[in-house]
Amino acid sequence: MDNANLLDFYYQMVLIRRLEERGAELYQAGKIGGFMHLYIGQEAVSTGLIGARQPQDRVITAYRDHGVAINCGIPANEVIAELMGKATGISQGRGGSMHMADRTRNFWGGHAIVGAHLPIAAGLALGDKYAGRDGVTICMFGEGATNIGFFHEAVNLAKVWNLPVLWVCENNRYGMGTTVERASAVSEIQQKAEGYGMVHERVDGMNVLAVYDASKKAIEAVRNGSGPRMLEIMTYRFRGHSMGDPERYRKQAEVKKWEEQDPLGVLHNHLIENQVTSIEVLEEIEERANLAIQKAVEFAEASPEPGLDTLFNNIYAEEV
Amino acid sequence: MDNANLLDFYYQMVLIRRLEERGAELYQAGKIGGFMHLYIGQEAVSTGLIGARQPQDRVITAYRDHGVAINCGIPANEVIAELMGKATGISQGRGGSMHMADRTRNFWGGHAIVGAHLPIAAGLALGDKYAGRDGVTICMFGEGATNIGFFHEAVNLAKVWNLPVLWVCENNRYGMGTTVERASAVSEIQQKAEGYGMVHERVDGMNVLAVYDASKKAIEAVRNGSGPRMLEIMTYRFRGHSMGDPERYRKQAEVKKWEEQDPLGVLHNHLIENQVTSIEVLEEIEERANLAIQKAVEFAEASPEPGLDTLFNNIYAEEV
Amino acid sequence: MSRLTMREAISQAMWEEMEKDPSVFILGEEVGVWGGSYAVTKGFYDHFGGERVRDTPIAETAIIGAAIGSAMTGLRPIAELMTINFAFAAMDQIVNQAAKLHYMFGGQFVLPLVIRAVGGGGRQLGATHSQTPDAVFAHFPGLKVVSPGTPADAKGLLKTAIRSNDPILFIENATMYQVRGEVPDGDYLVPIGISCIQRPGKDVTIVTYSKGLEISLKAAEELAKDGIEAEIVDLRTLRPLDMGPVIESFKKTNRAVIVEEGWKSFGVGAEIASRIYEQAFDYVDAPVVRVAQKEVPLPYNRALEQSALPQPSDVVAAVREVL
Amino acid sequence: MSRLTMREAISQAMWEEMEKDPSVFILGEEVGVWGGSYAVTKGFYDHFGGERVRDTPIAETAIIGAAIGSAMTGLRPIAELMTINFAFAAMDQIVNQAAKLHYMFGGQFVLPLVIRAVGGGGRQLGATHSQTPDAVFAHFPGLKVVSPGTPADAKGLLKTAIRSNDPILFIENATMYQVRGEVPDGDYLVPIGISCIQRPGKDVTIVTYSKGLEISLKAAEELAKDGIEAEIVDLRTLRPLDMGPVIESFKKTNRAVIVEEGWKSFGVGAEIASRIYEQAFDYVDAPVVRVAQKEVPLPYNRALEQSALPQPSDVVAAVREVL
Ligand SMILES: Cc1ncc(C[n+]2csc(CCOP(=O)(O)OP(=O)(O)O)c2C)c(N)n1
Ligand SMILES: Cc1ncc(C[n+]2csc(CCOP(=O)(O)OP(=O)(O)O)c2C)c(N)n1
Ligand SMILES: [Mg+2]
Ligand SMILES: [Mg+2]
Repeated sequence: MDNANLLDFYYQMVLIRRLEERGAELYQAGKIGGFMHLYIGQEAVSTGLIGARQPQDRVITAYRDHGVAINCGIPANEVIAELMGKATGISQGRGGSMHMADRTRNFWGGHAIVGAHLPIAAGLALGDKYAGRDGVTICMFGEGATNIGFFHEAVNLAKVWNLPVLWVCENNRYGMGTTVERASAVSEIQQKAEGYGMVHERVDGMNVLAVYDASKKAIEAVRNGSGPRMLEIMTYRFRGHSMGDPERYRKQAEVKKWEEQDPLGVLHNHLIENQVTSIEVLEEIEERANLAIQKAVEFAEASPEPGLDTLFNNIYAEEV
Repeated sequence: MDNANLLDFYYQMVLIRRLEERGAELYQAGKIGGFMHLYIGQEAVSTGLIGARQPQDRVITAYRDHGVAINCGIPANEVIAELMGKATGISQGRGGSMHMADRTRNFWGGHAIVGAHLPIAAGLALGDKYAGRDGVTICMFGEGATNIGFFHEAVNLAKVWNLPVLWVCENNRYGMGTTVERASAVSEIQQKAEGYGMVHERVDGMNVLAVYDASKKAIEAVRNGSGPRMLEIMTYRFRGHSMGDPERYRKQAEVKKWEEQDPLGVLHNHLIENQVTSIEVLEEIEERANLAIQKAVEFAEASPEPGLDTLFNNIYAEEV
Repeated sequence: MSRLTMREAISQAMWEEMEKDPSVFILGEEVGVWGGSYAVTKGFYDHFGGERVRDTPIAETAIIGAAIGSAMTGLRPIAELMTINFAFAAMDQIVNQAAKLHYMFGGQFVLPLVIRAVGGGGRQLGATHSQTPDAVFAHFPGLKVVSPGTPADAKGLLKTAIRSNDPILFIENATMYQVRGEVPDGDYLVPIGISCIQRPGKDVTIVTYSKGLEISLKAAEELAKDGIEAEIVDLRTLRPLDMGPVIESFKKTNRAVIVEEGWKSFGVGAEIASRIYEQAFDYVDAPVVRVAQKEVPLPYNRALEQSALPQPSDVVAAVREVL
Repeated sequence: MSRLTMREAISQAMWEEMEKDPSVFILGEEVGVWGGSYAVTKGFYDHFGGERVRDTPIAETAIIGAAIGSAMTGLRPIAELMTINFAFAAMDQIVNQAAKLHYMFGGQFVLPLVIRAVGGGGRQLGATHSQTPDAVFAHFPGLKVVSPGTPADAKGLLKTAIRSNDPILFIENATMYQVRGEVPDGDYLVPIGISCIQRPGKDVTIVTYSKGLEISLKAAEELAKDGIEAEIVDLRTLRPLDMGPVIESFKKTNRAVIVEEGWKSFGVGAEIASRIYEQAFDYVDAPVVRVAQKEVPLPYNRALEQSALPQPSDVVAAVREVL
């Protein structure tokens, strides 16, 4: 991992953080509707993970997808435009916060039914395997999603058919207000992989370098045909589950404690302590991210709404 | 386990065998319709398992349920009457082969959707736990059923809520024509219990004594509040999956080899070799079973069809 | 009588029944510590404790299965599906198990079971989270499907449902939780399977339920300004379906408009229209008109979404069409 | 032309498409080594191999999910659900994913996907295994629902479905696999979303599809003995629904009977009847009659089950009622 990449990671993580902060404001101002789930606190996970993929590797995730969209290379303009339901949004204003995707960047969404994208991920991987391509499908999901049957069927199928999937559990300790201990028979999610005879590893998700290293290794192992694997990436969301979460289920002290490990701070310290770069450069990066988000909001605000005459577009791929 | 019980096990197993053989004939003769799945080869499993329960322990299983019904104490009369769709059948001719149940004998069915009775079993156990009763719910299913999401959700919930369920997988190596290796990430089903941090054991299902011992231990452990457990009972079906199975997926030699371990023969040998009883007594038991089945067929043949005016009975428990 | 919101009425119904009958309990995602993702069970966990207000894993099949099984042992579970869109993750348990176990075993098993699920669109949640698939569930004999349109009915029907011995799907609408109305205090019961008149009128019959009632009432006010008096029949229960008041009203008005929030094709309106023609053919003066959702997976964008949902103005136009 | 059974016609359609296009493959329970539990894919595994004829675990959600995902990468999966009753175990994938992914992401994903599922009653399989819930699936925009009534249509529609870029649920009927008919050889395509006349007549319009066609043809023969000529319209596709031939026929006969195997309430007939009234109100001479399954979870006992299923005699009686 060379220094340029590290600085790029820092940029991406700050960009996501700013995007989410602005998103929260726009939501409060009524400019974003529906359910919105912020990624603040978890930025190192998708940044390190997707930073380790090759272009042919597909990414698919749940509804907490803004950060993933950014890491996949979707311009902030199109992410924010989607949040505001504009025609220029990455899903043309049809999907909103929970349903972003970009086929051209190998980002397969943004899925709002918990666990439902896991069987689809198995199918994406089957597509590559069937066609003899060497892409790996990277499928992200929360620890709460590992309790639904969809998870079980998908993971089992992937193993039986030796599909090139990397299963990535973002264990942020909560599914809405329910702790992993209250919902899952095992609180160490990686233990579930044992039931499928699958190689697994637990990773520190507040440290983008740790995520990157583990991901790189795992993705290449999958690519080499050694079968699907599972990563459990330990992380934490600093904000509520979605906008308007009363957060009765956890103490502020717990949040505070995790905030000491803020992934942006962890990387910042690493870059300075190891003399990779200077404070000035990092400030310049932060400034660049601020500006990008500001521009993106302007772009989105200025973008047109989808025409009402387009309501029936794209129900089917073929004329009916 | 005293000798009287052992002889009773022998009687039950012979009774099931005869019932299944006669059932096959009646099916060929067009007197039984629908799908019918024979239990021949697996008799030791439910006989030993249900032989180890207390009256307050509930039993629930899949569609391969004739033997289970017998072991739960349903008279062969009512089992065969149900197979023939008669009003005197245990489900009043509504259920048929796949849907037998007897509430009064704590037998909760007979369920034809693979895996769908597992969540219901968790619910039965929840009922006992909630009410402070000490019953254990014994839930039987095939190894093929462990790949569906229903299994996962039910087993996880049982563990999280510490429900008094004994999960019993009858591993007969095939789900229809698919071997366990071709359908399941792990071919040793008990390994799946690891993913739920659940105590598990693999048992020889051709030996009713082994099944009884393991079941007794497991049921009492569950009763004592130590949480749900899983047994994987190794067995084999000597006949096709259901009537009319072309059996293209296995060699006759394989079947032959397993038949050498016929659970009836294994018990027979045990009883003679350990001088528990004499050949004559066993022959007398066999004769008794033959007679019971003969009488049961006569009973069923002579029984009336349900009246056409009863079609709408029991759609709801309350008048609409 | 108290003036309650729909949310409060539903909450009160459960609270009262739980106080009265220890076999009643609640299970579902976030019903406990969180207080219900729509705050319907706020305060229940603290009052009744974790045994009776059970937070579950995200596992809809396990939720419904646990409800079915425990109901079969004599308990009276109220299973909450966070939204009806997630009912599809438990579809087998609902339509193949709950709806069939009583019949299939000759009446041996009794399932005193309520499944609460909230549906409806209009909140920019996108296609997977905005459905009103009520007709789909109403198709299955063995299940009862109830969907109230007023706070009073919500309380009375839910209390009846909790005391009923049959599996009942109780469908709420998220945009109606704030609707207020007079609700009788204490033991108020509304029978399941009985339609009623929510607004008397003589010129046209509007048949509707749930969110459709709100829409229809607004339309009726509009129409009244022009001297058109619409009679509104609220179905309240989709299965078993009580056509009595519908037919009675129709025989008077000879014209009907059916209003539902879900998609039109193979929806609720199709069944109602068919039955009107079957049961009152000689009274039909104009084709019955169905007002429903446009046939599109609901989009996120607000204007697009609203243009796909039935509006009071659509009902007004439909009434003018049949007059 | 060859005289084929429905089973052979379906089999032939898949075989030809697999020979032609290497991106077409089959997945499902027992489709391979076993040869299909209804023998529809017999011989496929030996000929095309295990990569293209994929036996799956018993995991309906995984089957449909794998089909959806692989279709999104450009493959053309044919997913077989052993029976449509098991579709409920994959309901979320079918109605929340397959039906919505194209629209929800602004058209980015294309899903050239066929789900084959066999349904119907009459084989003493009991309530969980005997359903005809076609209307339920037809309710969801984004999905196409096809259900042929003749071997020729089965072949032609399935071939079109396999080549189509939309998610299609293709519903077969188990008691019709032995029905024989003339089937064009080779590249025979029948368009999806087009209804057709299966029997010309002038006195009454019978609207039906799938098993209902068989029932209706028998009834029409019976009626012909009395000089009553029924015109039978076969819908073939339930979504999108082509009412053209129905309305045209109805404008001639002014009387209609709708025949379906599924339950009546919230079923296919309700939608058809509603549309007939909407589109040809001035031509209605008698109430449209729906012939359908009695509203009961189908029982195992043969006589009971048959008494719940629609019979040719029911259709004859219904026609006499409308005449
Ligand atoms: C099938 C289904 N059930 C319930 C929900 C409601 N829901 C949305 S997010 C969520 C919690 C998911 O938790 P987790 O998987 O840990 O992801 P996180 O939100 O922590 O990222 C729930 C219950 C849903 N969207 N889909
Ligand atoms: C959800 C569902 N999918 C498919 C089927 C069809 N089916 C019936 S039995 C069976 C095989 C089950 O195998 P296993 O669980 O090992 O039990 P066994 O028959 O060996 O006793 C299948 C696929 C079904 N009944 N339900
Ligand atoms: Mg989480
Ligand atoms: Mg098996």
